[in-house]
Amino acid sequence: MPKTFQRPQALTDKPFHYCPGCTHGIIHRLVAEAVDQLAVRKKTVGVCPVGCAVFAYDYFNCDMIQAAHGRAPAVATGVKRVLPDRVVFTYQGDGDLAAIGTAEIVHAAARGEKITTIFVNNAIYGMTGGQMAPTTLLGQKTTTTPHGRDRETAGSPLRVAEMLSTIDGAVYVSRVSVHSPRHVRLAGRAIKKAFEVQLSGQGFSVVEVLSTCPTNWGLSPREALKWLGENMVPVFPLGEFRTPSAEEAIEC
Amino acid sequence: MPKTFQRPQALTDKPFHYCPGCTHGIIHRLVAEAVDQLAVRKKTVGVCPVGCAVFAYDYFNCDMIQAAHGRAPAVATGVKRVLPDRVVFTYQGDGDLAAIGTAEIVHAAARGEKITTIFVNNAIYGMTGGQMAPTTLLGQKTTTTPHGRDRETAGSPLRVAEMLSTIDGAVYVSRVSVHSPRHVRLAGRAIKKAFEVQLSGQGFSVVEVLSTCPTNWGLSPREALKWLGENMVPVFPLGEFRTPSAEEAIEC
Amino acid sequence: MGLVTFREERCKGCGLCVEFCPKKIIVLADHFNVLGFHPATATDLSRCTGCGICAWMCPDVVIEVDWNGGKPPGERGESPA
Amino acid sequence: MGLVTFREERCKGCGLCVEFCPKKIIVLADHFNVLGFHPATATDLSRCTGCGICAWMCPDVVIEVDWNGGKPPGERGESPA
Amino acid sequence: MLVEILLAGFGGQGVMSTGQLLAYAGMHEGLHVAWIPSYGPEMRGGTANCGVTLSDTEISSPLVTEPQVLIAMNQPSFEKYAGAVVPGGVILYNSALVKETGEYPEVLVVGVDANRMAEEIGNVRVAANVILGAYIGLSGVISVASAVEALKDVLPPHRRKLIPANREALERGAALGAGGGRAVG
Amino acid sequence: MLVEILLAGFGGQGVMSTGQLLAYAGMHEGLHVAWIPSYGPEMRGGTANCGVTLSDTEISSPLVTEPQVLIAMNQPSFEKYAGAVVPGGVILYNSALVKETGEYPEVLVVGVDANRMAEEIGNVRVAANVILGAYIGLSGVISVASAVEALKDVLPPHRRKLIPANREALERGAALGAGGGRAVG
Amino acid sequence: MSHLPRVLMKGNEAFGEGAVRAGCRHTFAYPITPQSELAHFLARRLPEIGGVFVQAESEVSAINMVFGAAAAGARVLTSSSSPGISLMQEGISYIAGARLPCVIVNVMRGGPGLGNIAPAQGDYFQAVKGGGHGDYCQIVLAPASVPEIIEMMILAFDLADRYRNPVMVVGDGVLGQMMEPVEIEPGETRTAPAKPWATDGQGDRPAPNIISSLNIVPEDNERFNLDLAVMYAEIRRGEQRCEEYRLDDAELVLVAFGTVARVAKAVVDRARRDGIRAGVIRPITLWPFPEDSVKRAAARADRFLVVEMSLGQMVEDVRLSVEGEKPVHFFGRPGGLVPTVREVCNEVKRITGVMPGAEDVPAATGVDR
Amino acid sequence: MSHLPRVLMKGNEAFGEGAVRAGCRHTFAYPITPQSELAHFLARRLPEIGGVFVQAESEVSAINMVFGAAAAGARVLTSSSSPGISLMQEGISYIAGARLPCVIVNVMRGGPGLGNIAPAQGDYFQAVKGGGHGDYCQIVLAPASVPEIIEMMILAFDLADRYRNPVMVVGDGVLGQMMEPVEIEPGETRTAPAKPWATDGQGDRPAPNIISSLNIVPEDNERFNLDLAVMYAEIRRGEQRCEEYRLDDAELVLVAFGTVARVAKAVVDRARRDGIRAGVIRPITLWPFPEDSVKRAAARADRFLVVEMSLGQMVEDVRLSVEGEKPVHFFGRPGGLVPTVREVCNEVKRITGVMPGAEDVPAATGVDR
Ligand SMILES: Cc1ncc(C[n+]2csc(CCOP(=O)(O)OP(=O)(O)O)c2C)c(N)n1
Ligand SMILES: Cc1ncc(C[n+]2csc(CCOP(=O)(O)OP(=O)(O)O)c2C)c(N)n1
Ligand code: SF4
Ligand code: SF4
Ligand code: SF4
Ligand code: SF4
Ligand code: SF4
Ligand code: SF4
Ligand SMILES: [Mg+2]
Ligand SMILES: [Mg+2]
Repeated sequence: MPKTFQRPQALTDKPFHYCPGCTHGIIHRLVAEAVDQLAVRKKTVGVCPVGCAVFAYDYFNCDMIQAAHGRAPAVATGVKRVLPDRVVFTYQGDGDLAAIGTAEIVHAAARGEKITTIFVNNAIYGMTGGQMAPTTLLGQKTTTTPHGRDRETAGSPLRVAEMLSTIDGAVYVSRVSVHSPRHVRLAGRAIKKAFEVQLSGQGFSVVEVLSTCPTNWGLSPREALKWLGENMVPVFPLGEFRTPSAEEAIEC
Repeated sequence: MPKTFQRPQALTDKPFHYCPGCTHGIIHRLVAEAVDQLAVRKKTVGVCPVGCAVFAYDYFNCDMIQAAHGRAPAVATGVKRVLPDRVVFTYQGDGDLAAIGTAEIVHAAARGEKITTIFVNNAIYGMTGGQMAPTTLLGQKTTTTPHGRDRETAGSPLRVAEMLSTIDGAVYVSRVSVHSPRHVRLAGRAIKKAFEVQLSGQGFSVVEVLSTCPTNWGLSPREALKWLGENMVPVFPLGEFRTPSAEEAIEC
Repeated sequence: MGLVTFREERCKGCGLCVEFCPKKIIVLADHFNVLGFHPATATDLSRCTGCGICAWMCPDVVIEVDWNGGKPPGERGESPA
Repeated sequence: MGLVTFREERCKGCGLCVEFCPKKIIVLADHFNVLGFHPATATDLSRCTGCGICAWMCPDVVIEVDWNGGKPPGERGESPA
Repeated sequence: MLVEILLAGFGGQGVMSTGQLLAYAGMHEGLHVAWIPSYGPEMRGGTANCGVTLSDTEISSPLVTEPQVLIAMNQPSFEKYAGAVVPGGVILYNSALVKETGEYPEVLVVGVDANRMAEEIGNVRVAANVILGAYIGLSGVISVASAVEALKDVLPPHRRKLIPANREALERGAALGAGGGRAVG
Repeated sequence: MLVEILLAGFGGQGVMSTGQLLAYAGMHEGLHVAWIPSYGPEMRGGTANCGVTLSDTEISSPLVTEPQVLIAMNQPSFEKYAGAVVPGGVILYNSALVKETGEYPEVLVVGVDANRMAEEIGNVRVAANVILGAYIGLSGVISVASAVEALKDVLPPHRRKLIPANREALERGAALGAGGGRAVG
Repeated sequence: MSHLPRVLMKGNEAFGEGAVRAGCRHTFAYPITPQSELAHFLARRLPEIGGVFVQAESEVSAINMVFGAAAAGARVLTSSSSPGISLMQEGISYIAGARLPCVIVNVMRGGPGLGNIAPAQGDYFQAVKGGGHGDYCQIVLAPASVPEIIEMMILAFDLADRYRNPVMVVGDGVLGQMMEPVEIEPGETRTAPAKPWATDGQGDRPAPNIISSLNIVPEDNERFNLDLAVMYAEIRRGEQRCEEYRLDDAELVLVAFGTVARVAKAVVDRARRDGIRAGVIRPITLWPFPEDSVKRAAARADRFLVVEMSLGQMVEDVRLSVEGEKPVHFFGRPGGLVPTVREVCNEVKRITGVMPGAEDVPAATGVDR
Repeated sequence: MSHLPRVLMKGNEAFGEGAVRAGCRHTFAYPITPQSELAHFLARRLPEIGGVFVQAESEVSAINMVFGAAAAGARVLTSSSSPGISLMQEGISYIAGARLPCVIVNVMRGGPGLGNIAPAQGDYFQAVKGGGHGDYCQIVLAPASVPEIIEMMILAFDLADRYRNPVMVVGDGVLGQMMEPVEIEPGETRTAPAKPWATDGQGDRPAPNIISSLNIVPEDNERFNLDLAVMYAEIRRGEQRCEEYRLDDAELVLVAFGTVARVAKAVVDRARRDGIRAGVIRPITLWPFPEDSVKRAAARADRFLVVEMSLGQMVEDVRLSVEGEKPVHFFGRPGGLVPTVREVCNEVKRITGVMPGAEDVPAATGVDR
């Protein structure tokens, strides 16, 4: 009986610890599917962040490393420079990548490090209890912006894909979302493409995935997807910001 | 007898320790002149980097702070948040700002911190003996790229002005150079404008100044200026990357 | 015709499968599962098209979808939407 | 007519003033200054226009330029080039 | 008098604020009190436990390691902590989610169908307060009135509208508890 | 035999490599040697000093704090270190840049017009080796041949074309030094 | 009118409340469990009273913002937990080197590495021996209850300004997360002393001020370090603080700080019921370590038992104070566990011989270093 | 053919050369004086032999690249000087917590803060007590000559792999910058042992490997810490190393490491000429501290004099070993100055009473803590 859908091999059978409706789970699955489709599971090394995805090493069925907060790109660099023929990816949240880990991601990109970064932007610090992230929207209430993020005192959302796309070594930079089945499909294709770019040896690839945090947004899982589509997408436009010249673009 | 040129008040009388022909000295003078012209010396607090300009506190005739390597924007943030009516600037090299201090500069910009950064890009680590900087050109020989910077292993030059100009809080971002009298004049105007933007309270302002390091480039001071104009300017195009909407652009 | 199976013990009752099933045949059950949630379940399997969207949107990989005869609606990993 | 004065003891002999003086009236002296450099000096002050470019390009603020009668070539801080 | 009470359940079952409620109520009655969470991982979906100490003398150690009372809101919590309850103590559990209890000969073990009762009240999130009410009714350690009074301390202003449901939970639980022993289950 | 030699000057006067040259030459003659810089600030324009220890037994402390010999390439260096030279020691200085020397009764003080001689040789950067030559000529601590031989160790391959000028500096210096004492100045 | 003289307050909030009462209006911090409520509290509270809370992009940045704010003359706070405090070590060394006052809170968690978020005391060495480079010392305060947190925060700011030196206040997850009743004080807060050295713009001063930790000439830097040493000696003489509990006739002295000291007091009460004359020294200042108190006790008591939530760190300072006079035992639970009253009682009985013959059997979780 | 059996090598280059001989092919570092030549050397050398030198964007990044490379199974090196080492403290704690082997070089400079670039030993505490958070220890080696640097680097990589623990090799500016003759060895280098735990891709292994320092359950983390404690005890028993110089009949024992130990030896030679029976203990491992040697000496000698380029840090470990048996004196030059033979001799004379009556006069730069 052919399967329309089954659990990817690159996921272990361990249940996720994420909150109900948290789209970290969807993104995990997309990454695992890309690994399966490219048949690289046994030569893949993943690096998890500090953030809600800290236990990703329990979920991805390949060699995994747990990195210090924000330093996954540096850790991945260490792995890749020792083992250039392995597939190395990082999976990072917006606190991890866009705040404390800013230097590490910018310079992994600048060096053109042949690694792939999955950047999960949920506009908040999920794990530590809903503080403002660099990507928090103006007016968004968080535990450290109790009256909403105020441009005057807390600045404006950082657009990471746009920023990284100014860097030559970043050969594939795109932003996707998971707020509808169509967007999930496109996200899966972008993630796969990012791994392909790594395999082609051209340089650094990163996919920013807009994601939800129902718990800290104070919304139901369905409301959260809606909020993502209506409020985040306008601030973080979807699309491919940089592609290897020869590649065709993915519709977004 | 009217003066065509005299030492600005915002410089102390202490001789610079810089190498012969090093354009750090010219840039110091331009900053001091901007401070004089805006008559803000007595309410200015400068923050010096770790780099050849580490002793800048001996040269600027205003309150000065010596910050940890790369952290001048954080230190300046601390000052400005305590004293919002003071004029606060950082003076930083390309190792300081574009390597170890990447997160600090990006987030000072993202917060729209009302400070001014003078970013001296000389494509090398001057103080520590001529190692590669993030801004070192491809093929450029340094003590850590003895055969020239190789894109494959050491990545490509980071274009800081372009990167920072993707950030909303950075309201004035420009790149200037000091390799000819005309460029020195324009650099002076850009620096003054950056301070004016700070005074107007609109947000973060930064001027990237292309500069020389005759000592570590292994060139005479004159050759160094020529090399800057011929090799750096094409990689780091001059111009204003972001200006407050109401402002008119400076010709570059 | 599709066949959806739920690993009920890991369902968190988030309702995303319910929301996105084009046939609206998924509901949250009345009872609690071991995790303390009302788990999702399909009401009328005969109407299931096997499109896989439910599985596709489930953050906890609770759902498997089989294609019960004929050609499946799409390639694995490419099917929905 | 301009009048350039050099604080010789702080000149590092870099030669940038020599290079950029439009009148080519600056040279590096034969003797060493206290720093061990051959300091810059003007050869024929009467040809100096007081344009200030030498001071403008001097990294060590060694040079002052006075304007000896008439209107100076530009505003302070705006003059050269 | 020194009572150590452990409250345990899933994150989201309101165990933490129920513990705070008890501490506040004790404080209002002039007792020395301490509330302490045994907070789970930096993440969601774990278990959430807290300990409350009520004492008429100064509290040395605020840690609840030898509880006289356990309020267990789910199966894992029951399993994890039931054995820690000292002889002579009492365990109150949420019988909707705790199915296997085992034998604790020297401990009074009381099941409360708190989820069901909370749903009847109209808000499943008040289940923990149903059990707290039952404990108060059973023990009389503090008065129900103090507990109801303390709802104002625990609920932030914008959630004050939840006071009636919580009051009802406490009161209905207390009525159950006052019935005592196995009768509650 | 244990000789501690201090070489001091501006950065860029070649003091460091001249010291290394002496250490290499000593090593080739079978001596225990150590070379140690007293590196200036992380910056340019400071003074650059180094110490060389030559010994026929193992060297305990490589630090040169009580030098028998000072080679001073400029005025500040002379002023800073002349007083440290032990009685019976010798100071050789670059008379082009050292103008005031003062009195050091128990020390032999020798001026060498090294800059001038180096400019005659065609490269002002060999001045330090002129003075080193003078010291070798004066003391005979090692042979001029060893010093010349050691040029290969100190100059990287792409700068080997500088060997003749440096050899000339050493030899002309040594000739001066062999003349001894005040005659050199 | 129902008027409350007391509220139940979390330890983490008390750090913030204490800072506010000390006159601190500027906080720069990066979130981390188990101290995030401190940031939440101040993010809400400071703007209400004209203050500023800035969420930094990292702990490295936070501590350097503190550097800047302190240089500008403010009473300034940052706060974190173990891994974040490690990231601040360079900055703390700079603050000490620039003679700047500031207060740093470390709500310690289980290490090493990411470890966990459970209560621990494994950062003692880092705090008191100098986790950063160079010869500086920081004053370290260790409150043991929520009300004392408030008190210690006020003291911390005062000491920081008095000595122009960083002060660290350490807690652990228990202390940060627990709630205890706290008196509501009238609104007034302290103010900082005048800071003529601050880089707040030259204004009317005759010359600019400079804040720097750079002393490029070794002789200058030695002089600076020797001046520091003189000040440190003064602090060691004048600022040792500890609580002595039932110590007068104690044959066995438990030494413990923070949360563990509360356990130790309960142990002493229980041990005395069993006839064991025990007492507690609770260091309140971890640096300067209350060596005078320990030395005095060493003259009278038979033995010491140091209890820590670590593999044994403060025990070294106890040994340095006791100098071989009396045996110093150690009992620790590292990695995030809090020693229970019962197990410490057992350890007490083992080493005092009340359980005869047990002396040589190592305790299950006692580690002898 | 003029063939050289020896070359003059800088200490900083010797760190690199030693690493290469140890089979290290991966270095991640950020430049800093006074160790930059190490980076220059390896940036040139490693690519020639198929290795990789990456200039990281910061020390924080460098230590985390080391983490990754070590996880991938490589022998890996980073190097810095004091402020940069402070920035690595979080990473080092992670490496210890993840049980990864690596070698870290610290060419210490004057602190605190930016301090200066002169030689110093003010990072002793940071290195041996754990500058990072949590209860980990790192092995710390302190060579005293250029040839010994090479030897120690090889040992460092071996110990790191044997114990799956970070090893730090400390020098100072003198050691890093000085040149001494070094034997040219034949080209062969060591290789690392097999690392079946490495995250190098699952390949044929039955299951993936995981490298993590996270132990979210406190009981697990305690077990992990206790396992570490057992290993540390083993290291303390088995790996103490020191040089004993003219110690047999010594009444006065100087204790000093690195550069200062060389000064101390010269002092001993001179003191013995004056009839003072002095000797030196030179700790080669700073952690584990050679307490056995010190304890043995404490049984025989009259007194100790610890000499350091700091305000006195190792002196605490000496005191912990001596346990009050004999007086322990201290002489230090903090902030970037190297004690001279002459001034240490004076101090020796003062404390041994050969300059009678001098005992109570504090030395100009001696700081008594
Ligand atoms: C050095 C350090 N600082 C702070 C933390 C605390 N911390 C853990 S996760 C996290 C942020 C998580 O947010 P994000 O990266 O957006 O991931 P999410 O949970 O939203 O997926 C923080 C600040 C830490 N563990 N280490
Ligand atoms: C934490 C830390 N890392 C490294 C150094 C060493 N260091 C001093 S200056 C410098 C780089 C200077 O380069 P740049 O910022 O480009 O300034 P320049 O000297 O070229 O003007 C470095 C790496 C330091 N002092 N502190
Ligand atoms: S806290 Fe937010 S990001 Fe984290 S698991 Fe829950 S919903 Fe997801
Ligand atoms: S090293 Fe380079 S940047 Fe530094 S002072 Fe000299 S020339 Fe200028
Ligand atoms: S496979 Fe499609 S039709 Fe069937 S239950 Fe899932 S979403 Fe509904
Ligand atoms: S999407 Fe998954 S977890 Fe959510 S209700 Fe459906 S089956 Fe359950
Ligand atoms: S002022 Fe102008 S003309 Fe006169 S010397 Fe200077 S550059 Fe030449
Ligand atoms: S530009 Fe200035 S420093 Fe250079 S030679 Fe001319 S006067 Fe001297
Ligand atoms: Mg997030
Ligand atoms: Mg530079």
